Amino acid sequence: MENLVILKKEDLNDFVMQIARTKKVVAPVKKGVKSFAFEEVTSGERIDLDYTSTILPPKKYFLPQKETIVEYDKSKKKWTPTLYSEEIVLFGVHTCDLFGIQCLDIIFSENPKDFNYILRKNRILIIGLECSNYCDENASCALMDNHNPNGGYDLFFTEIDDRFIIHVNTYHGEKLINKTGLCTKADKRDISELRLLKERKRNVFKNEVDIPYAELKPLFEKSMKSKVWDEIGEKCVSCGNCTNVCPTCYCFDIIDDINLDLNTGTRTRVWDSCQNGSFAEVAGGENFREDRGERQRHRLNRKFNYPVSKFRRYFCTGCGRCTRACVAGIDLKETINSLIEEKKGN
Amino acid sequence: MKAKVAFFDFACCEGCQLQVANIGEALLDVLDKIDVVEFREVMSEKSGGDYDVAVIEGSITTKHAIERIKEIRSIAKVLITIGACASIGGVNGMKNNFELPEIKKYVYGEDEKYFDSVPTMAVDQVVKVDYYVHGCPMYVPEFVTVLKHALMGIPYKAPEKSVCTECKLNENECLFDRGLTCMGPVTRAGCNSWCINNGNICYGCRGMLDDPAKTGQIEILKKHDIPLEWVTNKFNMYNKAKDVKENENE
Amino acid sequence: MDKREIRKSPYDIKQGKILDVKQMTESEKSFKIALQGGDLLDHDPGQFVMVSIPGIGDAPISISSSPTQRGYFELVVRNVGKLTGALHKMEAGDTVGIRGPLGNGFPIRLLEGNDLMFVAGGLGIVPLRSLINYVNDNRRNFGKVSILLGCKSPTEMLFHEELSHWEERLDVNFSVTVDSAAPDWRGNVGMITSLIPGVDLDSKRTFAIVVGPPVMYKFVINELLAKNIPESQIYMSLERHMKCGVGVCGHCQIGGSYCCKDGPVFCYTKVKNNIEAL
Amino acid sequence: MSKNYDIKVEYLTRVEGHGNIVVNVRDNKLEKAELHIVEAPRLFEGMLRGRSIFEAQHITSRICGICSCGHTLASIQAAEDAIGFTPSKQTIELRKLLLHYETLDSHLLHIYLLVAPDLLGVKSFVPLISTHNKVVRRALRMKKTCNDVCDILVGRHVHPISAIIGGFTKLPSVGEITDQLTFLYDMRADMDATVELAATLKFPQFEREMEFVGLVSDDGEYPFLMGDIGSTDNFRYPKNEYKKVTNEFIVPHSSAKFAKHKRESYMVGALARLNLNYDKLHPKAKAVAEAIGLKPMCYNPFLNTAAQLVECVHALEESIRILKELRDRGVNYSEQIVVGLNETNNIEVKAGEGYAAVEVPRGILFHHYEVDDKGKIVNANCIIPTNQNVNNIEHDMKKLVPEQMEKSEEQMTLLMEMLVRAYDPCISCSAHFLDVKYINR
Ligand SMILES: Cc1cc2nc3c(=O)[nH]c(=O)nc-3n(C[C@H](O)[C@H](O)[C@H](O)COP(=O)(O)OP(=O)(O)OC[C@H]3O[C@@H](n4cnc5c(N)ncnc54)[C@H](O)[C@@H]3O)c2cc1C
Ligand code: SF4
Ligand code: SF4
Ligand code: SF4
Repeated sequence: MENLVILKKEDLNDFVMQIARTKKVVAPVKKGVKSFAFEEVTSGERIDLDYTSTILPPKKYFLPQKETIVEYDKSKKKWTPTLYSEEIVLFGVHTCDLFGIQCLDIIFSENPKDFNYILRKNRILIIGLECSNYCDENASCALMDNHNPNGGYDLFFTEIDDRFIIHVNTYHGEKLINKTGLCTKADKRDISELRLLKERKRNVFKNEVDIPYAELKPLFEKSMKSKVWDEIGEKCVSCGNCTNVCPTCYCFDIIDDINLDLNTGTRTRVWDSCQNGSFAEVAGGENFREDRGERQRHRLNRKFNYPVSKFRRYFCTGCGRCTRACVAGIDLKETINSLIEEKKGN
Repeated sequence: MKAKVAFFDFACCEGCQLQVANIGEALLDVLDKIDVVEFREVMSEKSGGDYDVAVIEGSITTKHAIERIKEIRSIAKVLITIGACASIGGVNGMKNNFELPEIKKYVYGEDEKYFDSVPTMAVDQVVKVDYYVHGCPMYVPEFVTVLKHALMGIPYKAPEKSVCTECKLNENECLFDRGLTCMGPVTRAGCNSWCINNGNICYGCRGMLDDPAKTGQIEILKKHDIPLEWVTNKFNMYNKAKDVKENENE
Repeated sequence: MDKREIRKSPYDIKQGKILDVKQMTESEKSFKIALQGGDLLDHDPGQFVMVSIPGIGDAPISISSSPTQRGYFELVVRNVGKLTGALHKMEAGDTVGIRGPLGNGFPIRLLEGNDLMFVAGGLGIVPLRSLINYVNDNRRNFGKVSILLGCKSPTEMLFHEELSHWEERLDVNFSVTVDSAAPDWRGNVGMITSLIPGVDLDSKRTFAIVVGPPVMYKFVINELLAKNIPESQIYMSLERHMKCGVGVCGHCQIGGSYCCKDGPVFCYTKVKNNIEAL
Repeated sequence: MSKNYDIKVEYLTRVEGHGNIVVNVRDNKLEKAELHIVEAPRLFEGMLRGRSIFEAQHITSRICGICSCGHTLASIQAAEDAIGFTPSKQTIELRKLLLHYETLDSHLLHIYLLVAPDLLGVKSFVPLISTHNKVVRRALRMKKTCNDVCDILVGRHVHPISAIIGGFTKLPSVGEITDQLTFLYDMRADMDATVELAATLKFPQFEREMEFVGLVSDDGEYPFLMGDIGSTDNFRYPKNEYKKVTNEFIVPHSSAKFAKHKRESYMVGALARLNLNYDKLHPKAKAVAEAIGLKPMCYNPFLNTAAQLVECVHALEESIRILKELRDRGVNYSEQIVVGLNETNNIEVKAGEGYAAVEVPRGILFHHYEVDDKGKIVNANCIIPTNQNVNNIEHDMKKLVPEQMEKSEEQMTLLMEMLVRAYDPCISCSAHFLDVKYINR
């Protein structure tokens, strides 16, 4: 195979350092005792490739928590659409998160095209990373069929023994590999080991919830009036963690900031959450999703129902973050199971 | 015309005023937009009651203070409270956990009777407040935002989200997962999860959420095996003043 | 971080110069606005714009004038908060930011050649006026036109002059009702639903266009269905919280649809099974 | 000519907290020279009872926003003493660093914003913005730097976050140490300019022989965080005998609790420290002291401000030393702790009593707790520097007023204000102060 190369593990540090010399490299590093986050690194030292999915997904680089979209000058009566961006090499992205990025790509490429997103994205080089095992019991990536890569990367690393087998997927990726000069061509043995690993994965990753992939949308369609939403609504405290950590949630608010001169300033786009109480409130006091259960129903329908009609794909990557991040212990797999149970009961 | 701004302090540690000084050279930009006409901590000038905006720090703990704040309110077009003491009562409210004569006696012995002291109240328990800057100490970026809103004459509302929201955005490992009780889930956001970013728990200094989802909160405690009193005890640290009924101190 | 200007952004804002401000009721003002350089807004009736004031933000406001009205467009704004409050403080000569027109607007081509029944509650008359005036200006292309208007009280009624003009026109069947009124009010008192049974219509060729507060829709639609108007001929304009106005930010979602992009005008058939719609 | 003064300064400005000055002179005879404290009582010690000892530093920090790091450190010291916890070396070093930051910050605030206007003959720093723009900018810049390094070290300067019983909940990364160093290096130039400016300032002439109290120690370090209680009258006590020094008492003519040791009153603060430990100052600081002619024994309380300046230089240089050592040695991150209210019993707790004596900017601060075996506070006592100084201030006034009878009432008022301000009183701290003026007087 032409597009497979090898990087020795011992050369990883060098590899990262070389790239970091000219570009910002972000990679998973440890946070606290058992959590991880994508952060800037300058060498391989802090990188932890044996990580469970990071607290925030890599979406924070594509859709920053707070980003300038327009700058204005009041006295000149002028608004200027503006983009701040930088070159980034995003290293060590799990397959579920690769899918998450692809989902965002679709949303922001719809008409009217969002050039803040598109132009920023074009400056980010993505290096994926194969998962040989589950992050933890909260993941449902096999159900969502995201435990294997479906494109969406420039380079893809698979860790085997003392080396990485790298799939070179784009010209940008190839240039990067060539620049470091640290990689060698993969041989037959590498290829067969890669195949073996994929075999093994088949035994590790099994659908985590007892429902076929295609049945998920009908399940949610039929569950609009389910009691399960009331039960979840009782537990939920509307902190918005589930949406903030979700790789495919992209709701936002638009806020004006003004400088101390009270003349110039920026219009920014900041992450918002459909779980906030006033998210769907309008003047006059009407709130279209006042109930916490309704808001949770909406969140999951935006993963398992609405986008399927529109884009023929689920917007859940199966990463398990929403479950992990919920202070109140609302569990995605449990929720789906309860819906299944309820339907069985009927 | 520049707005005339006056700073007043009641029972407090004056830390929020100090936060103003900590703005640094940018303070001069602020001073470019306003006329500070009274600020006892750093200025000897007195305005003689001519000002547009009153910035209030500290809680109301004496009869004299009740009269003074009413007077300030009657002059001020706009009234801003800064810090937990003024906005929700703050740590001063902890004295409301005790019988007043008893706690006074503990601290001052037999001279207790000379003291003018009433149960601690937040400013809005006595007069109307237009803008709140929460926190102990107040979070400076929020203060600047509120000031700008006040100068532009538009309303400002602190975020309705909980501190957890910001905590997650800062990618902190949740302290509940490490066996600690954090007030984040019930506390109003806006401080950028200051304490958790620095490895401590949230103490709830910004006050309780308007709508904290009680059943859900109890669920959280159950999930982590935490007795309710741990939380109420912590909660009382900043929020006890709000127990005082209206007009109780008049 | 590198900074650059973006030439084509959905968040680009045009300068709108306020030509005239009129106090309409206690809390509503109307604004005549012209785009800078005489640019045409080029909107369809039922569309809206995002009105911007730097440092404060923006808000969706329906365009209340018909595209047949040249040189400027009109907005009617109720003072409810931050942006609307600031807008109310502005005067002729001031500049606001205009983003849009946004949304789908009413299906004019579909309405042509048919009878129309407009049902407006409260502020609902604001977007509807755009269409009514368009229809009146192209009166030949449409069949029978009736306008039903409901208000809380006579003092809250907008567009007094135009209303009496409609009342006088022979080619328009106009009726109005208020929830309550002082004794000198000579018109109807009662809910808007009470006007519908009395309208003489040919249900097969009538399109009903309904705009009003959220609570109104269910009751009005029941009355319309009782008059045998087909579901596919009932249109309404819905209001939701909106931020981006281009179908991304999520605030205005009604189930899987975006009110700002797929709407705000929806056909009843599209939303009747959407439990979040009505 | 017989001289009369009837001075009453209500709500003394440019001090922390509320105080009134009352001076009466009838026919050349001083009748009254008093400093009334009218701070609303906040009853901190009372509130502490029943709370977890692990909350003590969080709560007592709120006694005063200006010296909140000092209260935090004193509280931690007393609490650890009570429950029997011994902090690590690294922890102690970091705490010293924090205390230096606070000293620097508080002294600078006092020198520039509170005292300088008096010496430059204006009412506040605001008019200085136009007349001395560079000075004001420098002051604000230095203040901001102190704030920024504190932010990096403990989350924020007002009510520090990460300094708790047991150590620190967040330890500075390598980058953060470098950042702090950079900030401090950059500050040196401004510090030089500050010293230069101070050399031109004229302080009022006045002397009164008095006792100075502060920390003393046997090592070579100018003591801020640790040591025994010492006095220029050659007394020395371990910190658990602090009451032998403070001897709080109530006097009929005034409403505040007073402190005295063996003489009628004593002084604490920068000048006391300098008089006690002059030899241990950082060489650079000593050079500054020499340059401005400050050396022990100095009996002019107005020069407390000058002593603060010397301590600023000391604190800056010592901070740099600690940071450099930390950088070279490397931070031991395994010492980072997660404690909360010790729900997980990370730190062992036993019943006991604990004491702290810490030199905060305004002088020696005592915290004293009694804790039960569950870690609940049974009793608490805090004695604040200003508490100890009020008695001394009044004695200063009594000597100063008769010496300056040629002054107009206005001049005398200003002089009295300047005297009180020289002590940098922190009245908001004064949990102990009584005020009976508003009722029954
Ligand atoms: C398609 C559409 C057309 C509209 N047309 C008109 C019109 O012609 N005239 C008119 O007066 N009003 C109209 N509105 C309502 C108007 O957008 C809101 O009153 C306005 O956004 C409030 O902004 P504010 O900054 O003044 O209020 P805020 O101070 O931000 O908030 C006040 C209240 O308004 C609600 N609100 C805030 N932002 C929005 C928003 N973007 N959309 C809806 N509600 C919001 C808040 O939930 C709150 O209850 C329309 C709304 C929509 C969605
Ligand atoms: S819904 Fe939950 S599991 Fe699915 S992608 Fe979002 S965070 Fe991950
Ligand atoms: S640490 Fe506290 S604030 Fe952060 S998520 Fe957990 S409970 Fe919320
Ligand atoms: S984290 Fe909690 S205690 Fe800390 S500043 Fe924020 S609200 Fe206050």
